[in-house]
Amino acid sequence: MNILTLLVVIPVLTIIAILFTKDLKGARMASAVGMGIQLITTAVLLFMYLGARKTGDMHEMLFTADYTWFKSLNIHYFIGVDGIAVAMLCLTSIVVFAGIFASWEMEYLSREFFISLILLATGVYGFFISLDLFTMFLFYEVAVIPMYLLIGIWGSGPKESSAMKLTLMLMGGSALLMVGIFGIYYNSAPDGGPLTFNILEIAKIQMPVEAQRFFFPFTFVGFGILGALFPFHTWSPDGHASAPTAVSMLHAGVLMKLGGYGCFRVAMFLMPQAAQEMAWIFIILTTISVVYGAFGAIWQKDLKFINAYSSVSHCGLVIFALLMMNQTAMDGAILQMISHGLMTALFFALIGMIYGRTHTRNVTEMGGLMKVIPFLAVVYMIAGFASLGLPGLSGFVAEMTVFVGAFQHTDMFHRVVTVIVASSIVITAVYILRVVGMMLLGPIKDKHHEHLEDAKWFEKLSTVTLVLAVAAIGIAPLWLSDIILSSLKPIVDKLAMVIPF
Amino acid sequence: MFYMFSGIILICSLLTITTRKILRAAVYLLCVLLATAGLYFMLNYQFMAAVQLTLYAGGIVVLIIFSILLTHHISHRFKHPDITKLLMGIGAAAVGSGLVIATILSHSFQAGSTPELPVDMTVIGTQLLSTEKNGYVLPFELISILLLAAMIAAIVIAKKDKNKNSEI
Amino acid sequence: MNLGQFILMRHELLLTLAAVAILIAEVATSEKNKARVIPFALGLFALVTIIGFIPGQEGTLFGGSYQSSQLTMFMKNILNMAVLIIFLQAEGWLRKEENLDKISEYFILTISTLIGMNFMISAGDFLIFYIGLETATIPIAGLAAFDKYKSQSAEAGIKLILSSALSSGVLLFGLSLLYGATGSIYFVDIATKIQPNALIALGFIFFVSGMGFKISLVPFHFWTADVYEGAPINVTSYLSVVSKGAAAFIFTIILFTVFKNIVDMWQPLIYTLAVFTMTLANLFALRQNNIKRFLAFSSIAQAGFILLGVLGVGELGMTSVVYFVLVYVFTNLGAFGVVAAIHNASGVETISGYNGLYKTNPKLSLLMTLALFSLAGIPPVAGFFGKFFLFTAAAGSGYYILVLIAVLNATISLYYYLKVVKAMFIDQNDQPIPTFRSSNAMRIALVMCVAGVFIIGFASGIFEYIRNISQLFLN
Amino acid sequence: MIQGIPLEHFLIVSTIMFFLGVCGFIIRRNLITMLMAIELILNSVNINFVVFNRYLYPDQLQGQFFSLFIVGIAAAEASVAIALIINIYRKLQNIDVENVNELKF
Amino acid sequence: MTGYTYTVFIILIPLVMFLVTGLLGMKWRPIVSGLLGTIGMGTSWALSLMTAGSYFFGGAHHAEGFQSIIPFELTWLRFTETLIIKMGILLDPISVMMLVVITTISFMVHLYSLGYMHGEKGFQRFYAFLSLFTFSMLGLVIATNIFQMYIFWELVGVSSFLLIGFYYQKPSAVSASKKAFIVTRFADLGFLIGILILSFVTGTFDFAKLTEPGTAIFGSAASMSFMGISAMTWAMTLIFIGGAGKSAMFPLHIWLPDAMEGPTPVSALIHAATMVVAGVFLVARMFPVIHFQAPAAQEIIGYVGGFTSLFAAVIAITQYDIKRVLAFSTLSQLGYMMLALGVSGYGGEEGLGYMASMFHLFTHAMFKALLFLGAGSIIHAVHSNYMYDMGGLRKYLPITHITFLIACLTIAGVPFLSGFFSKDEILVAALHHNKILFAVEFIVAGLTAFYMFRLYFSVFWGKDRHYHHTPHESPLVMTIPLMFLAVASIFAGYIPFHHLVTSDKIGFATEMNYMVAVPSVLIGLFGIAMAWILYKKESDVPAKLAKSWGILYTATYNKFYWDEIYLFVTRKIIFNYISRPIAWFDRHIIDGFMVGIGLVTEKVSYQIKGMQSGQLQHYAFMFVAGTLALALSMIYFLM
Repeated sequence: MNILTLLVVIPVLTIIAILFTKDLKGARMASAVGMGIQLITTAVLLFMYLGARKTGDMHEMLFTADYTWFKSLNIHYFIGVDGIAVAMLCLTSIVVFAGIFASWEMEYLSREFFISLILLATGVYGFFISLDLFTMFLFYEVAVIPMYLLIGIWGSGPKESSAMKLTLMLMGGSALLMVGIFGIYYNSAPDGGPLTFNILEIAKIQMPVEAQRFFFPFTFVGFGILGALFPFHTWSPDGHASAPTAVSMLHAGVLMKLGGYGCFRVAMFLMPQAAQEMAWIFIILTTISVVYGAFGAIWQKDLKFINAYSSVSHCGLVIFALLMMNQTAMDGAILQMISHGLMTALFFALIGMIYGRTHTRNVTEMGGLMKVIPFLAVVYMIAGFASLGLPGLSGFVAEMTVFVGAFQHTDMFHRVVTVIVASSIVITAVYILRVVGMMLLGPIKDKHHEHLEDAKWFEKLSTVTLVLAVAAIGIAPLWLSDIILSSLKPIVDKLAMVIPF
Repeated sequence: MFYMFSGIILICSLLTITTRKILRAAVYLLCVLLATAGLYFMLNYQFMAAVQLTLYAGGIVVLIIFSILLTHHISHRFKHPDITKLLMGIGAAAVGSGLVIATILSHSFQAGSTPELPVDMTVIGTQLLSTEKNGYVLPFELISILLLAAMIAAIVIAKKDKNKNSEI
Repeated sequence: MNLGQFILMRHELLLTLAAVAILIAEVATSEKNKARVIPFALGLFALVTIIGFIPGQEGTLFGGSYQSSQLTMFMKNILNMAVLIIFLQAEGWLRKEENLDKISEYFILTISTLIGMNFMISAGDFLIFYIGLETATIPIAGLAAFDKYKSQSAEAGIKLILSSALSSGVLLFGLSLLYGATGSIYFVDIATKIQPNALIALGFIFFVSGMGFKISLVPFHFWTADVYEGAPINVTSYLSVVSKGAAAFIFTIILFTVFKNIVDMWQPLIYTLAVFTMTLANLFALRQNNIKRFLAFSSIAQAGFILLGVLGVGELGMTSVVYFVLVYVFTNLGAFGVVAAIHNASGVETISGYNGLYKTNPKLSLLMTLALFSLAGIPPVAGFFGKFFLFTAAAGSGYYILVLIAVLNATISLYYYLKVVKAMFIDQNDQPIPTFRSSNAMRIALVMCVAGVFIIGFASGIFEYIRNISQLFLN
Repeated sequence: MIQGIPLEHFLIVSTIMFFLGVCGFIIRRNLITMLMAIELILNSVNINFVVFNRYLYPDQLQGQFFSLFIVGIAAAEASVAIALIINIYRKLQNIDVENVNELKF
Repeated sequence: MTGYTYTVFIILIPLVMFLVTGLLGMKWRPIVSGLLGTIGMGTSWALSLMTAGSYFFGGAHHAEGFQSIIPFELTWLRFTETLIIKMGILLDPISVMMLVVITTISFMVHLYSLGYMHGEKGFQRFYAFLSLFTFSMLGLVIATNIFQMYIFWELVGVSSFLLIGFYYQKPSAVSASKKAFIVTRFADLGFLIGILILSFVTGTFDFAKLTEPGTAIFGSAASMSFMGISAMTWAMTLIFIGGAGKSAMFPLHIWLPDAMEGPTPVSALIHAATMVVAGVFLVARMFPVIHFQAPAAQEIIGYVGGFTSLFAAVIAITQYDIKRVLAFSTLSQLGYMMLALGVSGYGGEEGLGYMASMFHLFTHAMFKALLFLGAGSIIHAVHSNYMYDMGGLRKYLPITHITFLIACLTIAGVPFLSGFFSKDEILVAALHHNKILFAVEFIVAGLTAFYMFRLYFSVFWGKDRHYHHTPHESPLVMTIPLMFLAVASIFAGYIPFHHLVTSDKIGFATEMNYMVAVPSVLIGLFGIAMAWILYKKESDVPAKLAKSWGILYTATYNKFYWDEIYLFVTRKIIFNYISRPIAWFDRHIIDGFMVGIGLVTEKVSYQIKGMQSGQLQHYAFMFVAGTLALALSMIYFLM
């Protein structure tokens, strides 16, 4: 079996295995084993990929497999990966793995919880390996829907309304997306021949410019909503605040990346002219998103809200960088996706663990936790540093690549917005340090917090996995960056072939 | 002749839907149906006219009158219709008939050039039992199923409740 | 013609035989053992359904009044399957004491309407079509009023019969105008003679109104919710799935064949109807608490989606409509099955009554969720594929904005479907519906629905088959 | 017998009759009168069919047969409707359509 | 040139020490971490001295000056073909000098802390952070390209944050560390943008390419400008802002006094000798670029430096916290160094300012570290930071007293001590280029002497205070560094800097300029004398004086209210007037809009429920009306 198909099959098998378990212990064990295998498979995939590239396999996509599905509509189950997809798959595996351990003590309806969680993951894996718009869209929706149950059943606070808002906004996004996909499909053979959903095939032709102009906004905004594009980001704070730990991790860590990934893999790659023409609108929106998200985070008191707004800011940077449309900036965008995925997952894991102990997420009610739960506090600080772009951790690599890349643009407009966007690093520092200062440092505010227990083994496993990944990228970014850069080439070339209007 | 029938049809139709005594409404309806039969005679479709007389006027109206008798006192007078409904009805009728008549008048009907088919009972009988084109054996069979089903439906509905004493 | 040709009509003939057999069985069983008719009828109908799947010949009978093709046969098979599932679901309900004296009537009425539908689908002229339509409608009024103890049921019956009479009057008026303009009631003749003029437009619109009544399109849909709510659940599901499906089939067939030449004229019309139908139905569905009424509006909205497929004129449009109805049959019957099971067990009919259902009846809740997701068009269940292909068809005709409206409407619909899901999974309830075990027939029916909902989507062969037969039919 | 009377006159009569039926259906409170209104409608359709047949297409009898079957169906419809009306009457003790509104919204 | 590969270990050892003590430290007895760190640092120190020896006095000295040597370099991240971040080691005069300074002070501080921090909770953590800081600082100075420098620059900022906030349960320490980080972060933003512009213009990060005089990579720069100011001026000014942040130049100086919340050895290491000179080092590193490409920026540097030195010196006079006095003194001295760079030319005698700046950096590191460590010793003895808690300590703390006195004399510019030489060079350079700045610096020289001796006299003379227990001299492990640094402070002035560290790496000859030296010595002595009069004996004269100055005194005492202004800007403007409205806007307008769509839908849904009235005849009307409407519109459109 194709190794990529395996990536979808393993989660499905895991779900089936969970169905046969009886209680929490069985369910979590099955999930952990399944996702452990998944992690290993992804690692194997990574090495296979590197090996194939080393032997000079310069195909755009590797490990492709192509099965005809709906023949008359030319729908295929067509899968394959390039470096970017491999990187995203690695991210997913790590986050899911960590997420399982972060929800190790999920008592309430545990089997259902793990099933939904892994179903969500299945969608994500499927999305990243798909090269056919239909299957891509299918997996996209598979990934979005379990969110409702996950938040609605296992969430906290105003969970029903948050879940509903999140689901509806994302489905609204997919409404736009669907129109975009149809537009692409019906314009995929302007010179005659069979219509196709195959991304690589469509990339070979040039869609009529008029059609591009019409469908690009649909596709881009459709994906953008999932990527928390301003002003369609408001599902994010509520959704994250209400979601249970592992769901926040997966959602912010991985699911939001679907948006960014789709933006360039589908919208920009297939409709380069329109992308060039309309980029400025979205650049302005994302610039707002970056600064605005960061400022929004300063005022918040709820840890999850802070992180949600921070995600808005960071994900805004992803799309911002994509729209810069040069190799470096896009490389940065993907690095930022991975980096943000890891560190935001880490954040949410920690928030969940801290909340589990203090029973509050309000930073003003906590203080001096460093003394009682040093392990979690230190990891939180590391996550914070990653978020504010400390060298040696992944955030720095990503942000710098974005800034340098974006600034290489010959156009003054792009450089000015880059400077504005870069200013977010200060604001980020402000809110991160505010939280760290209020929550972890200083005297202990609440007497009940004096006897908290530090992390248990599974919590350590969960967080350390993520910290290691964050640090690995931060310390030695070159290999990852090179994988991505080489895979970006066809996309950038396609974008560059277009003469700007 | 035609105008007389049409006059009866229109006036009685109007009365059917406006009279405040239900039995009179039934009688006016009967008049409409009879006048229609007259039109059919005029058009030389005797069979059709006969069916209209027996089935429609004879059957349905009698059915209706029976049901009226079952459910009403003879002297029952209706309340005046609801004013909004009245406006709705009249509006819809006015607009509708105006629209349809305008359309009909604007259309130039063209008569078929083929020779007329003599309408006698043999032709009708043959066609009714023919399985070729312009043969109506299939609808005939089908409507028998329909009538059977309708009968069963009516029976099911009107069947007396076993354990409940009803008034009728 | 020779009698051998009657094999072409085997669906109708078998059904008639079945009806007659049930009638005989009714007469043959004693008053005490009326319930024995049920297994007999179920077995018989299952047999009929299976025989229906035996590949048959294409051809026309009665000088073109009756036409049989692979497509129409497939449509009939879909309807047969749907009715089989409904019968299975109705088993528990029929065994109730108050229904014991009219078991066979239920079967006969249902089957005779089904015969009407089959003729309607196979119609080659408007007369057969019309009689089929009426056969498929009038007895249903009897079915709707089946629960004689409930005034609601009677109300549903009277509302159905009177408004359907009005609608068929309008439809007939339209047909008469079409006859006047073209000089024939045969589809083939009309198709060649038709041309876009005002009279034909008028006749056509009257015709669409009448059909719109059957498929419950806004603004011809008002009867739907009331009747669905008042009728017994198994009749509601029959109305919502089989009756509507059959009407959608013939509507599509007529539009694609008879009115092929005035396609430019009817596309904007259908467009408008689609927009209104989806939007208004969704708006109404939003605040329903009675589950049947809720499903009624949901099914109106689904009808709006079907129109998108109709807009994709040609084989893709036909395929997507048939495919969608196929999916819709299993999906909606899944939902109605759960509703029926719960109603039989506890009498609960409100959404808020479903609160906490997952705790007590997890399997039913999951099934309901699955069905609702399928209705909402969420993968990986079949509803997603059905909707996707409908939208593909519409987009193929260039109606991208309509697709957008439709998908946004699907999002709204997701909202209310999720409200039911929320009731079952999230909301707490002090007195949830107690755990119960439904009858075996019901379980078989539900398993069939689940299987259908899962398989139809992924098995592309079904779609391809429909596509092939649609192609055959339209050329 | 029909010389000199244009087709349109027939049609106008039938159209007016049709819409009188519609109007009656909308405005009358009594279920049975509504049924009568339906009969008016069907009757007008019959006239249409027959007239078209006679005037325009006298070479076949499609219109006439259509009318015939309509009459048949009208009878079936009426019988079921009357059964239902009686059923309603048993429940409500009247047959005023405005009282048949338990199901709404 | 591969002979210097061992320099890798200078930087790697602290990193390893950080990882080892950071990850495993908690499992050991605290002292193990301390000793490990100290030994490691000692090794680094020895290696640095070896490097310096062989670099300055070995084979690297050519007629064309000192070579830049890159013994080690690897690619870390590739942005484009030309923009590559490498991690490497660049040895040239200033970096080698900095290696010596950093490792020396760091080693002294490690040693000193063994005593000072003894028994503190988090001893291991302290050593781990010290190692991290040293690693970052070393990485910064040996950076081969500006991005590597930026990376370590950030790391330095973080380790400084960690060390200032070492007593993390003290709210003041937490807020001080936060402030330090955020202010420097803000400055770093300038640095980053500067780098972006610079790299955009030149297409490279490498110092080797950038600082080569007469290089062609700036060819396109002249044509570029933004808002009427040339691109290079922007770039260099912004980079300077980065430097100004770390070196606490006005108006970004506010974090430094607060940073004294950290343990005293940290203040000595970071906020006196090493990190704060990073800004000076940065400007020196970019000096050819600034001087040739952005003269306007250089001008700014000069004035900012001059103003800061005056401003800080004035404030220093009024402070009572011993560490704050030293902190403001540091500011003042950093101002000196900046100013020197600002007035320097390039090459030979012209480059006197550059040389002087580096020279002063070196000597200042020694004596200021000494001062801080001495202050630490005092605080260790009396457990207070405030001068009014001290007095007559010379009897109890003899070694501290002597070494402190030496340091004070050095900073006051008393002849033949190291401070005298370096300060004199700066004044000469200033006199050559800018008379106003010279005048400022001249006054500052006097002020410096005054406030240092004010400190000295009030602490060691005057009468005894009421001590909780008799102050006693610190242990040997603390006094040895004091003694070593005292010796260094005395003799560092005799190192021939003008031969070793010059702007164009070619040595030149210089002579004592008595026109400058004599007055500066005199004004220094005058300052000491004033302090003697006012503070030798306890009296109420200073208080009266303070009163007579009134508002001015109060303003000075409150550091001219800069903190309050900052607080206003951050708390009020950013927090209340930007962030809060944004949060509100997001919740109520944007989210409100999204939720509003839902609510409107719901509302409409209720509004239209009357359509489904349950009245059959309404339905019939709708049916007919719908049909007619469709027919009307269709026939209308069609015909």
